[in-house]
Amino acid sequence: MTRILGVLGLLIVLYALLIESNPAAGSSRNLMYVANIQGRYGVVTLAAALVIIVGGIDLSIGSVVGCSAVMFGVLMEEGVHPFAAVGWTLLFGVQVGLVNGLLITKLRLQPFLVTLCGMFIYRGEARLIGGVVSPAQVIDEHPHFEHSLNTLTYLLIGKNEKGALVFPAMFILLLVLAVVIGFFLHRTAYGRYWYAIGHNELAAKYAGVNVDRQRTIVYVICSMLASLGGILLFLDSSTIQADSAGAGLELYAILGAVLGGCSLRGGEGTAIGMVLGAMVLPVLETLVSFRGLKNNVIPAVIGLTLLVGTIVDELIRRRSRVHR
Amino acid sequence: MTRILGVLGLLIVLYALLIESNPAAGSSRNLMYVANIQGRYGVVTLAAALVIIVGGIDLSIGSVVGCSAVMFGVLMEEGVHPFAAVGWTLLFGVQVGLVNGLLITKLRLQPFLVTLCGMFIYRGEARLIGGVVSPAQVIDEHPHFEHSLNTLTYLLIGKNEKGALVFPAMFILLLVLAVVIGFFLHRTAYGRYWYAIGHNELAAKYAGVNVDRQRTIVYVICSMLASLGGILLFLDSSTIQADSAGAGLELYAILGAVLGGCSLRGGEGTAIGMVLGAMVLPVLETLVSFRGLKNNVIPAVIGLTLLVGTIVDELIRRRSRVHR
Amino acid sequence: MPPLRPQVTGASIRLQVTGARKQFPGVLALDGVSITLAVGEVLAVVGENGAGKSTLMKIVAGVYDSDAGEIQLDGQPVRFKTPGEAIRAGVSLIHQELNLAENLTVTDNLFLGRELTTGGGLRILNRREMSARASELLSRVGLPASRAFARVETLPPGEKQLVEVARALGMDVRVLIMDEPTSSLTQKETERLYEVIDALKSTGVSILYISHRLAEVKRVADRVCVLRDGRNAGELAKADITHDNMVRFMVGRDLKQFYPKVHRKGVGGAPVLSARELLFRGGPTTPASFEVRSGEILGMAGLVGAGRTELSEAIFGVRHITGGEILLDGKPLRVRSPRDAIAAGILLVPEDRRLHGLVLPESVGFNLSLPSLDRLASWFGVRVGAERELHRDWIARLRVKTPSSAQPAALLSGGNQQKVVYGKWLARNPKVLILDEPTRGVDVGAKAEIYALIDELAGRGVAVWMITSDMEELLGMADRVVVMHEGHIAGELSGETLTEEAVMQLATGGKRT
Amino acid sequence: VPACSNKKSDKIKIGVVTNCTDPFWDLCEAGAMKAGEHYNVEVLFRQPEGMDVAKQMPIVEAFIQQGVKGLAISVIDPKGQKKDLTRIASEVPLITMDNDADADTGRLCYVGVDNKEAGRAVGRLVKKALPNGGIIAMFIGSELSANGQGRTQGVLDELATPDANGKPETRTINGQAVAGKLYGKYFLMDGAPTTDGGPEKNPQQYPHIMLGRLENVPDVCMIGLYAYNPPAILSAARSKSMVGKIKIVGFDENPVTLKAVAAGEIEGTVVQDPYNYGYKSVEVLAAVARGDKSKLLSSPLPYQVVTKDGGETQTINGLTIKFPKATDYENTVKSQFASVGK
Ligand SMILES: Nc1ncnc2c1ncn2[C@@H]1O[C@H](COP(=O)(O)OP(=O)(O)OP(=O)(O)O)[C@@H](O)[C@H]1O
Ligand SMILES: Nc1ncnc2c1ncn2[C@@H]1O[C@H](COP(=O)(O)OP(=O)(O)OP(=O)(O)O)[C@@H](O)[C@H]1O
Ligand SMILES: [Mg+2]
Ligand SMILES: [Mg+2]
Repeated sequence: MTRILGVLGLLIVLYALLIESNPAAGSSRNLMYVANIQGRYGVVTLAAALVIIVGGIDLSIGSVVGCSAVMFGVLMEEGVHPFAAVGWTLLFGVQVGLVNGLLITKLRLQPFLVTLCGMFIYRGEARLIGGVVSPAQVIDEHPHFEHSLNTLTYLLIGKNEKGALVFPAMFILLLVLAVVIGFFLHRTAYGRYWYAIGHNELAAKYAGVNVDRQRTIVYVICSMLASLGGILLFLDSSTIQADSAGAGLELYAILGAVLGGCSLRGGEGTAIGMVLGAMVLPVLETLVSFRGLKNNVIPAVIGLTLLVGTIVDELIRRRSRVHR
Repeated sequence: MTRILGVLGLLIVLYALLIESNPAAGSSRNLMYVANIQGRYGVVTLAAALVIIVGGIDLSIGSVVGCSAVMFGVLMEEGVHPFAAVGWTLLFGVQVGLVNGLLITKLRLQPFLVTLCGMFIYRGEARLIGGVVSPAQVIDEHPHFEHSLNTLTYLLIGKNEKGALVFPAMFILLLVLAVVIGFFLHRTAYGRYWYAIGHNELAAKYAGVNVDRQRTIVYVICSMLASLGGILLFLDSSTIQADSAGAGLELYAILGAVLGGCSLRGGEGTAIGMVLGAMVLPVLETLVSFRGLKNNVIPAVIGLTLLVGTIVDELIRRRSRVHR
Repeated sequence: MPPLRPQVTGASIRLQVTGARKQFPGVLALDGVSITLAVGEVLAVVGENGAGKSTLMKIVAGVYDSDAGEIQLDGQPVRFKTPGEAIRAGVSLIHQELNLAENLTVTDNLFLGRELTTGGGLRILNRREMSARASELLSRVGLPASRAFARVETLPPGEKQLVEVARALGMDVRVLIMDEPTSSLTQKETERLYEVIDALKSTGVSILYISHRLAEVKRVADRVCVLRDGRNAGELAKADITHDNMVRFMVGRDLKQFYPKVHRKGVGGAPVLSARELLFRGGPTTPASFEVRSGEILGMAGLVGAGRTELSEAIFGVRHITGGEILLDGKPLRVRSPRDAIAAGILLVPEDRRLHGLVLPESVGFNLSLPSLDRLASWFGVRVGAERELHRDWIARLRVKTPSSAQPAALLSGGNQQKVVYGKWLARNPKVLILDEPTRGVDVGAKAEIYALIDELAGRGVAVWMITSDMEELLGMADRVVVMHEGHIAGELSGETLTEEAVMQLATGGKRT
Repeated sequence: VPACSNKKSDKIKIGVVTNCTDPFWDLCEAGAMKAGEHYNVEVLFRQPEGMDVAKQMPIVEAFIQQGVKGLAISVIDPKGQKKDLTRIASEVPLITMDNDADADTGRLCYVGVDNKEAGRAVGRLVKKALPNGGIIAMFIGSELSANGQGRTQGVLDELATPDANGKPETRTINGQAVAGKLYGKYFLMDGAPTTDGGPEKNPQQYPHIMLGRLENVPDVCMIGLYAYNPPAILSAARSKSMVGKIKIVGFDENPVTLKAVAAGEIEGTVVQDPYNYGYKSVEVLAAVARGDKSKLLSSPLPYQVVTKDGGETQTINGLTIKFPKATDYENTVKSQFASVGK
């Protein structure tokens, strides 16, 4: 519980500041917009967090997001139906996770190294298969996809055919995913295995857990979520550039996970914490823009806010530990 | 020993391919040029590696490099003598390391989080104190600095006043630093403490090691080396852009360290391994340029090469373990 | 005395291992060991540190694969590739070292790997059922049911050990292997364990039992198998199980003067270390006062979780002191970190060797030198010659079984690791030596040597404070005993009053008679 | 990988090094490759990562070492790189592309538009969209790059003409005091362009927030100066159902931008024709390598202004400017991308 108190407090303060900054900032439309971005961040945060719980790390998330976005677009340009393209793209994610997982478990390579290589490889793959893709272009080439693409966009992004944001579908998606993942983490045997593996792999192994399989499963889920993130990115963005789409996202994802209470030593983290952790950065960025801050100060402000948040969080936790 | 066999093999193969690719590639001028870049990479690799040995991580390296480069330039523009500016910039590094170290040891914050915040903060600081800086601009404003600046460039970079590379000074600097760090790591009590802390902080503490102090010292050394990297970057590059200088360098540095045999679990790594690890990427990048590879394939090729290198390395190590 | 080979009749053989061999890099851990285990029998396996006991058990339980040899379970040849397979076949191992997911609750750990679930492939945890079973399992090993929801990391080591036992009880076992289950238990919990073992036996479970406490072996074993240097050294039938017989097989000679009192005078001199009304953060609310005198061995007894380790940690500077004071040679001493304590000459051999004692991946030599580096250092780095001498000296004196000082400590047998922890501290000259469970997992031969060393140190005027859960050791070695009960000092015993009954009475909260 | 094949060709090698990776440069590459075919030279084309001289120079060095007979570079910082460029120009025939350097570096010529002039063209589009003045907001990836600065300056100069330049002014918009600057009849929000740090940093959010601040305000024009900015503005406007209520003016030829221009959602976009950059650079260098200096350019290339309906070619400030129709230009770009397999 105290694990999420800090991040909750941080969020409340940020929201308060945001709403106070400008009447437009507190409008339901703007909050919806922010929630939607939080949803997109959240999906990859869940991905990163799961891997962190089993004591690993995934630096390829950003590239997988980018590559999936490009692949999704290219597939449709090549004439694959949007719904089928969703399937294929998620399958790509599964394959990436499988490769990562097997290299890490069977060859016992360091996750950091494997996924850093993945970061290069999938960025390269994205660039190889396409340069710029966009929903507009897809519809241009295959006008009969327009309807399905609009449906997808409505369902996953919450934008109508005119591109207007109607409801924060990505945030709802995040909540649904978090509930599912939370269920697995906190209510099923799989979750127990993941926490145990993250904290003490040997203990799990001696207890008869198939550590390698569980780890691989988690990497697969992670990359699949990253692919989903790519699909969302494609549907939400006006245009996707292969060389930059999703770049650096892995750090934001990990940041969200850690803010939400995951420890990089593994074995810790809750689903609700992940959602809260993922919500921080989008509010902060929106706040900074609404305040009309000079661009130059923005990184420093973000860094300092996060740092202060972390410190306060730690102090709260420490205090609660003493009083227990 | 087997820890460095893999990376050594990888390097030999890469060099062989490089030299074979083009007669000019094996020319002493080109090798010198590559060595110099390796030197610059190497300095930050040492920084990252030391922190990794004590079981930490530093993601702020890239921003500190950038911020130091900008600061170095701005100081001189403001009329601080180049030699003095070197001192001030290194002092900035010391301060960064001290802050990182104290937050991590005294407040017990996660290194990943602290240094990720640092990554934002120092990037912001770089942008706040200056936009674009360059030696040319410094000399423009303070013509009497030209001589000292040229001397510095000659000593640290190995370039003469015309900007032509005369000797690989940065590589020599790297070797000197590696020898010093190697001495500390492998021959003194400090090194023992660092390895012990990296493997088992509690055991180190119970053995009377002042864990917090040692950790802080390592963070200070790390950030100071990063600042030195910034100075080198400034002197070597013709221009420094505050928003991009050094960006992403932390990942390269960590990559070098890990290739060189450091484990992110802490407690492992040798000075010679760090040097070899840092040498990989520059050769690989040069090789890619010499082979005239298409842009789009380059990231994938780099990623795959590193992955194959890692796998082979692991197999060698495993084999040697069996045959011991 | 000729080696006796008590026969087990074919029909009732549960487990048979023939010719097990295991080669580690540089070490031949097992060189053709054979054992037979009948249904409902307790076979104790004893031997010196590094004899290969744990290795043999790990082979049986699917942790290691043997290089040669065959295992039969109920007549069927088996070869487990993973611990999971072994567990499913009914072979369960309680490891010598704790292996718990400490970030989870006790219940989670009790059922790790075999959760009670509903929902088919979804494997939804059936928490109610598990909690109910958990409190039952815990009560069988004598732990309160309230522990079921505690995170394991908040438990003292002794309780963790009991959780491990409880976990094994929860499994559907045919063969239960216990590798030194009592090394961190006190007499009371140990008695409890015997009851559990008896109950299991009666239901036909076969038990392989490893221990260095020979009195215990005498109590539980139906038969004893002695290993030496990876080979069978002999077997003893129930009737022949005596301390001397076992020692003779294990060590190959008789041990004289097991608890020496050669160098000590029996009564201490001036107090060296005194605690006055000491309170520390996270500790009990009752202040603790006691003193350790020069030239004496102060024993400290108590049940599991009585707070002895915490108290020693407070004095060693690990825990923050909030009240009272520590006097060293009568002068107040401020200890804020182990560093301060060490500088003042207070040394601690910690209870948990893997957590606090050793840097496991590093070499034996690295560990031996670690606390003494300030003495070995010079301007040109650590003095290699002096360091090597220190390594050679202590490996020899403690007879650490290791191929070289460069061997990673993690690869030593448990007892040998303990010896390294020892050597590490004895290499510095202590003023006050705090020993927390000093002979955990150490074989009889080495124990004798350690006792001799302690005696010698005390004789030289060192104040020794020995925390132990081993009653024999306590009575044999201590000149004076302080007993703790639930965080406070329950009383002090010496001379005439120092008897097993008196200790037990104080430890369990009874009044002093 | 076919590119790995190590056949040593005797063809003349020409190197082209850009300042960063971008689809813009893919078009340039297409042009360069085409010219390579036409003039029978081998083209080495590289896009270094992330606007970083420290990444660009090693590639340049490797190209020189390989014996390229001509080099085209997109300069990142003209002043800082002067020394290096001078040294390089003394070794290899050097031209600058997309971003110029001082003529006394010894570079043979500059292939590219004058960014300030192109910025002025953007300014004219704004004036056409809001003839009676209004509020403008500008978006750009980085305010540090030379071309970014040139473009911004051009826009503002044009808007300020003939009135005074950049007068600080505070206006109350939707109840909020906004400190901005007045350029002619145009009030620039926050007094400076909003920098977003690049396409990967979720560039939509900035126009989105800006639109939030400008809700229900009449006469607004949003200007996107980097290739990905106009689509980002458009998408933000769509999500707030504000397309048509505000004006958008763009830069560069992102397919989405072109489509929106054709649909009338964006007023127009100023394009640089990167394909031509690549083609011209290689053409010039191939000729120089063969001893023919007649093809050197003496003036900047003309930019083009893409609008929905197109227009007559005009001469503006001494440059012949084309006004292609959006749909036509879109097709051109598409075929250029196709030629590099994108
Ligand atoms: N993984 C390993 N790698 C290398 N050597 C090992 C390994 N495990 C055990 N050994 C060695 O094998 C020998 C037997 O070890 P084992 O742990 O079986 O002894 P043990 O009889 O259980 O001793 P103890 O009573 O000290 O626990 C020891 O010399 C030990 O150093
Ligand atoms: N479940 C628990 N949660 C929190 N604290 C506990 C729990 N169980 C025991 N403790 C505390 O831990 C302390 C026991 O620590 P300590 O290790 O010092 O005991 P000990 O006498 O050395 O016993 P052991 O033989 O187990 O080492 C007790 O004071 C008790 O208050
Ligand atoms: Mg053992
Ligand atoms: Mg204890």
